[in-house]
Amino acid sequence: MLSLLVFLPLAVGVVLALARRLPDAAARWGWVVLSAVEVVLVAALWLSDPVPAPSGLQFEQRVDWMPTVGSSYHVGLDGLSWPLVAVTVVVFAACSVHALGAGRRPRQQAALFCFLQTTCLGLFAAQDLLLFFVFFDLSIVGMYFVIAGWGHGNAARSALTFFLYTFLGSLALLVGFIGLYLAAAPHTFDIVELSRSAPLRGSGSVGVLVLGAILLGLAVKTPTFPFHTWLPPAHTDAPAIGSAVLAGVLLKMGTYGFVRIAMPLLPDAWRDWAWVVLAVGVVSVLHGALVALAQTDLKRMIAYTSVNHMGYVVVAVGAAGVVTGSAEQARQVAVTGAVTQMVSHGLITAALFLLAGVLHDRAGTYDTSSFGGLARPAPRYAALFSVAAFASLGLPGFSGFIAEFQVFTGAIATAPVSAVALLGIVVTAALFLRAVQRLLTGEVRGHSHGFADVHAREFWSVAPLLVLALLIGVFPAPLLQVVQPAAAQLVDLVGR
Amino acid sequence: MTGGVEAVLFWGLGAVAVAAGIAVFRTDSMARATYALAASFVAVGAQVLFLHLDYVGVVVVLMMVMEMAVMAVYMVMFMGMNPALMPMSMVHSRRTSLGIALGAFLVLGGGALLVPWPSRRGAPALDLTASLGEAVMGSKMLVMLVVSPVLFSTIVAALVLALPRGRYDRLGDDLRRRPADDPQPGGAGR
Amino acid sequence: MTLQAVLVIAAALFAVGLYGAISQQVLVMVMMGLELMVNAVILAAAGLWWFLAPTPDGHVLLLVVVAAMTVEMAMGFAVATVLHRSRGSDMTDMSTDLKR
Amino acid sequence: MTGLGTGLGSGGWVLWALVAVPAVVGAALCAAGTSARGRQRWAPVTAVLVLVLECVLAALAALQRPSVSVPFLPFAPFALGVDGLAALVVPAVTVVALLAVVVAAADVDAARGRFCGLMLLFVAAVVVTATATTLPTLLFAWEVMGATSYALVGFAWWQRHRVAAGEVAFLTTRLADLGLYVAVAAALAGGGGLALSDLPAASAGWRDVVAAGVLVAGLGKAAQLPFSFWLSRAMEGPSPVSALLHSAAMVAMGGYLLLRVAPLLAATGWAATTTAWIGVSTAVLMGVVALAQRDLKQLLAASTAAQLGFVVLAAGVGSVSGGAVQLLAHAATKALLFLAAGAWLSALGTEQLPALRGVARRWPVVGVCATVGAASLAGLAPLSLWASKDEVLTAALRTSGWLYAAGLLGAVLSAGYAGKVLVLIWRRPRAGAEREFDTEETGDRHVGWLEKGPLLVLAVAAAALSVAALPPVRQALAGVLGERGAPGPEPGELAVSAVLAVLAVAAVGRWGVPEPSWARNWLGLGRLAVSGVARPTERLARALARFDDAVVHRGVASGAVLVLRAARAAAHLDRAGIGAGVERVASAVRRLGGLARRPQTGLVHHYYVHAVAVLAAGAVLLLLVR
Amino acid sequence: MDAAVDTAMGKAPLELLPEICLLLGALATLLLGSFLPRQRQGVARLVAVVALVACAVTGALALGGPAHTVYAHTYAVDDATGAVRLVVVVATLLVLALSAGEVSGTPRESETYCLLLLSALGTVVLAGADDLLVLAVAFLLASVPLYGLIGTARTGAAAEAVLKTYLLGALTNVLLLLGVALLAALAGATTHADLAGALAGAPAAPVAVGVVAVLAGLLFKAGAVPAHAWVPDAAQGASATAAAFATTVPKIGALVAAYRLLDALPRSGPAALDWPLLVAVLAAASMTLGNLAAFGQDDPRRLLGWSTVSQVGYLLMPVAVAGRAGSALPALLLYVAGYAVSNLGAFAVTAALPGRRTLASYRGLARRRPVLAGALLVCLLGLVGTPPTAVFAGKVAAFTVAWDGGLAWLVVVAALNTVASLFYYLRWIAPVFRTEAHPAADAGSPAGADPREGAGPARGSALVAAVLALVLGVVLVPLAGLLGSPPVR
Repeated sequence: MLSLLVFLPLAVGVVLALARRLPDAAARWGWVVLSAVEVVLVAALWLSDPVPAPSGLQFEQRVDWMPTVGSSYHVGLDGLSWPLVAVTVVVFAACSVHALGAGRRPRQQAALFCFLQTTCLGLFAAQDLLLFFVFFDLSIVGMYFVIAGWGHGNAARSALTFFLYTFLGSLALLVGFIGLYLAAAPHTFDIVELSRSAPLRGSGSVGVLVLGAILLGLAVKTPTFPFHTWLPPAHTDAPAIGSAVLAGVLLKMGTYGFVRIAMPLLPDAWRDWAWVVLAVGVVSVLHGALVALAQTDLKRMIAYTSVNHMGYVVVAVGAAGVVTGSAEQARQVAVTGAVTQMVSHGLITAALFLLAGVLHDRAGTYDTSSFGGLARPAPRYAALFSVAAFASLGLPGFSGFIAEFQVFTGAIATAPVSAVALLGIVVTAALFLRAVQRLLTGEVRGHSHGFADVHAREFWSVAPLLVLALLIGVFPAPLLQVVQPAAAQLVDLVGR
Repeated sequence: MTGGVEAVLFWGLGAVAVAAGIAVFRTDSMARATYALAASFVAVGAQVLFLHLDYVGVVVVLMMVMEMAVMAVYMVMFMGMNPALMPMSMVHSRRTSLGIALGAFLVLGGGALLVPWPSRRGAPALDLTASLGEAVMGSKMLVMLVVSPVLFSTIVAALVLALPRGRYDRLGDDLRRRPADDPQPGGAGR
Repeated sequence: MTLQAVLVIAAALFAVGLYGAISQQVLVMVMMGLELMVNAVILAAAGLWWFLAPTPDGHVLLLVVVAAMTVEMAMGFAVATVLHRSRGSDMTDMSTDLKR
Repeated sequence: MTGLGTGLGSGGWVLWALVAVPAVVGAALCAAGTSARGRQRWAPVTAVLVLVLECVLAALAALQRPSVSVPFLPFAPFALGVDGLAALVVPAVTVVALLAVVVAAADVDAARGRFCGLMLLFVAAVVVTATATTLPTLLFAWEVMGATSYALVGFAWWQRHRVAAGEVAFLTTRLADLGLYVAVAAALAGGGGLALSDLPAASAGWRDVVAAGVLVAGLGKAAQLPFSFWLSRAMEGPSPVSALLHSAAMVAMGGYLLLRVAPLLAATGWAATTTAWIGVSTAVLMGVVALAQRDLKQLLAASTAAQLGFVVLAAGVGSVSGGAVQLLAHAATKALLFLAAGAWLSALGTEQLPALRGVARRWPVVGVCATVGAASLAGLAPLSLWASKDEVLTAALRTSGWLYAAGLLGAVLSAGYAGKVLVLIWRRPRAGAEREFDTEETGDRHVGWLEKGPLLVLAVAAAALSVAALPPVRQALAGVLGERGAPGPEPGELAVSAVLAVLAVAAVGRWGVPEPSWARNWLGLGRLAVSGVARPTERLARALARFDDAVVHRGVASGAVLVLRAARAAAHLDRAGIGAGVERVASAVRRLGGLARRPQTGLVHHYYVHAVAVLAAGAVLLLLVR
Repeated sequence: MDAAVDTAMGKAPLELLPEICLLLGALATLLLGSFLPRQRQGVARLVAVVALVACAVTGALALGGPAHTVYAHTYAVDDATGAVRLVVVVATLLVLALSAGEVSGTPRESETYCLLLLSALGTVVLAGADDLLVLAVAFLLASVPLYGLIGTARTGAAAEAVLKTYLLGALTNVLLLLGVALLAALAGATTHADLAGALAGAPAAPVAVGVVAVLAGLLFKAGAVPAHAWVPDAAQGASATAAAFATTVPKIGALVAAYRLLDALPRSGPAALDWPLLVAVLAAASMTLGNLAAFGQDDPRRLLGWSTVSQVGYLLMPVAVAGRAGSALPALLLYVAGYAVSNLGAFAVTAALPGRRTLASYRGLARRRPVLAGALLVCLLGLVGTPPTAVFAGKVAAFTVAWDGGLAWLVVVAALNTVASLFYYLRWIAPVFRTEAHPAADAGSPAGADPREGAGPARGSALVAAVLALVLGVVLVPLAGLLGSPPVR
């Protein structure tokens, strides 16, 4: 059932790619139907077994792939990967609806995005390091072609920068995986067995080195402070749906790597690295927020806020590693907050990028100063944009607040120094308000004249995302019921 | 033949071989070089005979003589050189090669003298050539099995490289043209 | 005559052959150098065989060496011919189109 | 939703309805408001109906005192409960909100749907804040309140300076709200539990952090020093908004929170004294600022901060009942004055005090109500603020004489600025005052009955609330709030404050009032905040952005390829900088490639030399490394 | 030794059926070719294909059997030989396919097929040889036809390529013979089985010289430093068929032979030298030199030549830890299979586009020849080692084995080189997928006008190779598991 969910988009993608004479509309609607089916599948899976057993995997499937190397096609879902699979499916559905409008080569685009969806779902369901790595690399290749194929501005250069950065990062990841593989007593790449045996426990420097390599790879993908310079150009030159997927799903692979691989498999090393990760997280939060404040290009600003939001996740997982003298419950709260933040950032930032895409469709530029008083010609667009902006800056009633609240509660309770990152909230609030003011308020000028209000397809691609964010914001219990036990188990693993 | 005379003879032959070897590269005429090489080979063949390897020694001597003949014919045919006169000294980077040669000699020679060679293991068979025959047909049969395709492939490869004109040039595309169109007239059935 | 003597003479021959192979420009002369080196190998092999392990199997090795020499020389002449025909000269220094 | 069950039994549905109805209807109104065109007359009508229902529900809740909780976060439920304090404040807020919306029906004529929607959302947020019993619930509503206030202050988004004012208000309060985030974390770490009632049970160190956090948040919202400058900018919102937000609801919630956590402040010792002193110093300084104002709304805003100072002082000295009464009295009085100012603004188009000379004479009903309000604000004898202020001052006297003296000075100052207004509106208008009208907007020279009605109600409330000073009522009130045996103000103190107030008003009438410039622009706090905080952050942001684009990108690239000579690359930091960086990598690698290709000379004998040399080296390596 | 069951007096011709099929195939193609008209020499190709398939079938049947040696322990029939047989046959079939366009109808067509089969036979025997003498002779059998193949192109460049290949081959052959002579004399016997025991007592210096000399020959065949000079010249100068074959197939035999030799050397006593370090140093030199030299290349064939030199560096990693790490042999076989297919795929693309001899001329290929562009992309990314191609699986296995064998520094060097290799492959891929191929430049490139160019069997072979590169990545790996048993002696 899970493998069907993962590989169905690939199958449809191949069909779309090969069917040369398919009319454009058929390709677009085909993609929409597929993503709808995926959403239904996820819902069906969810209803069949709502509360996962704390330690076990749901829908576990395992087939031997490389027995000599100890690697197998091992997929399964648990509290950590469930929400991310759901977000992936929802974001891709939103993109498919958004892409109903005019676009270049829709058939190839739909096929490429189906391929990308398979890689993302595959990664989140993977319970084997090599499988994780294969999907990790394939997603980079997929996103390279999305940016190079359908981007604007100097798409080729930024696509290449994106590819090289993340590819080099993935190599560091591979070296780390091999280190783990060799350290395991019966050589194996399987995550479940590795987490049970935690091979490098008590081995001091080797464990630290291996985790260093893994952290480098994940840091490039998250992205955290020093390695984030590929993100803004990649976003500014990517098409709207490309950015939405890149921010909504691909960035989560880095952070998911922390909670799936780094923490459970290398607890000792993680505790040694905890303070460094926390520091990098705090710097990412502040640096991301401040640089976003100085941007005039809307998409670059949203890209930097992604660095800021991902910084919160890094702070939370870093704090979860500070084991000495801190309440276990606080660390559980931090990890739950981290996973909630991944979900919330996925929904809200995808919506923001789609809205930014609408700006570019109409006026061909993202520069906020060339717009003004949009609320008059396009009230519905203004409403959507302000709701998304407030959700992103952490207004209660949206999932952003629930995530940030838990992240800070957990992080400050375990490591008070992370209170510094709180300033990030205020700076984020300032930059979003400034963006709202520049775009929506004041008298109508520049490109705002004759700015057509939001079409049905644009509305119905953004609205569901914001409604979901609102639902999680107001009724977080269902989501937290799933995440909390898995977070508790993870914290035990790190603490042992 | 007493040991002493045998040693003197052996060293003599060695000196002849090395002197002829050096002569090959010092003379400026290709012909003289060929003769020097032949002399060197004959000396080596003789030395091998001294080492009781009669069959191999004789084979080496005979083969070398034939090869020198082929080389002479070859030079006349291709180089268009009068074997006697042609002064040529097409040499390059003499100093480096001399250095490398001396170095090689010192290393190998030194190694030969200084290495504690183990003592002999097992006695030579009474009739060496017969034992060779049995080995070739017995334990080392696969070697001979493989040498045959080597010779076959040498023939094919050498002809493919050397022959400017193939069978289709001589007998036409459908190999039916008779008589064959050869650059030199005459020959059987013309 | 002892093993050392045989090997020293063989080493001398090998060195001369190597000198010739490296210093000569004409392909045929280079081949002569190679032949001298093979000769040295034959002599060394014979010596080593006689003084260390006079087994029939070792004897076959000498045949193989001789066969190898003839095959290499044959191919050498073929290469010389094709070089002469297509490039007009069989000097190794004249044919340096394929480099870097 | 299992938690829901526990609340439903004992009137929990009242509390849920109290919260859910305005929230849902407000959201619906906002959504409808953005797309619908035309006068949208239906919006104010629905809003008024909903608020009437709210008032009834509030009264019911005050009587039944229900409490409900539903699972919200793993470590803390979403719990609401009506205790004594809430029972007092919630009805007051709903009434003022109703009156404000009634006035707004006449006053605000554009995008009414959005306005009423936001007002209902605001009311819902305030109700949740007032009744929240756990910190996460409080923080949830606290932030929503901040956001709706931003939306309401910047309601007229087509005028950019109003939206900027909203932004200043929102950012300042949000900065202060960080205190609550820290407080929640500290409470969790302290292990005491996240309910407001058992915050004092946290372990010592963490308890101080909780107290500090809550204090900062409360001061931020209550516009106390040093955060009070945002209140001045918030005046650019419509008058009904100021009436509700900056008198009865949002600002009051700051003081209300401090009152609710008074036991925590008392438990941490230093927190109580700091709260008290901040309260009383705000009362004094803001009193001076109010005195110096020439704009009616700015004066009222400063006076709000000052009066809230007394509430904070009450929280500091632990007299919850005094603070509560002060809160209610102030709510009624200030709402009245703001609505009056609003009426005059919409009629005459100006708020400047010189232009409003003798305005009471022109519209006697509004004039009289404004006079009652101003008198009560001045602390004149029989009115509400006089009684509530004294109760607070007596409690202050018990803790320290200096506090009492400063409090008294504050009272005198409040009498001063209230007197200034009183005197001004009853003076005979100068000839030719017409020219000074219509400075802010074009007035319609008419005050309708929709605006006068609420004024009358508030005037009655402002006067009647002084009954709380009577001993029997005060005892009952203290009982409700669970404060037994707090001695009430002696008649002597009451008399002293009444006389002082009359003297102050007379002095102002006679000699006028000094208006120092440093006081007029709110002690320069606004400019200080902008130049001290906002500008440097922007400069830092721009510097980081440049640093980010140029150096980090190349730093990482050179780190990846060791060969790059960064020194030369840093020389020209222009746009091509990044292009040149990549170009340098390519040329470095090309040179290396050239180097690697050199042995491939095409000369065979070179290959021989290389082969023999390497093999010899290999053999030597083997023999050496054994 | 226990697994080595020596059948009756070693002379069981049926054991060598696959080899015999190849030999008969070679003879048949030559004889048939000399009677066929020039236009119908396709029949010779058919015979060659039949011979190869027969060899594959018999080889596959023999694959399952117990590992043993034949002909008095001189030839090993075990998993390694079985795998090499299959890989060589598949590779030769791919070469036949890609040569169709270039060779069919030429006067030398049947001779080319004969030489291909002979060299394939040589490679298989070289891989299976378990005796120094057979090794020497197999070396000859593998290299002589190669000289013939490289020289058939009848151009100045081909002549020069064959000159260089021949001279380096001759020198290394002499060294090989010297090494064999030394080792045979010292050990008193020539089979690998006896080598370990007999050499233990021998003095270190001659053993070192002997082994280095033998390795010189094998390194020439594999195209590794120090005898690598001929590889780029052969790849650039020779015809596409010869270039593809020379840079792919012979090295399979050489690497397995090197593995068997190093596995058989003594590990204790005075003669136990640090072979892994020597081979590791040569591997590092090959991969680094190959990568760096490939950067500035403009001719795709020469770039592939240098890439071959670097790939052999990675291939030498499992050979370096022969016998010291558990699954070194399966790793080597897996990587060799993946490499052969990927390399031949890339050469097939160059064969399909003979006119395009500069990287720039490949601009905009994706628009007009999507299949070729796709195959090229898969093969080149395969050569880099991106997942899920077979080379990736091979590289992971090789890295792991080298790390296990104690050569961690080599793994780091290899990782860095992998990253560096990405750049020059991208220099070739980038123009292929660059969209703004304005027609003017396109018409200008020599092959632009020729409509037939890019079609035909070469394209088919490129596609098959690319698909194999991917499929092998997923399917073959479990198969490699079967070849887990160590080489029989």
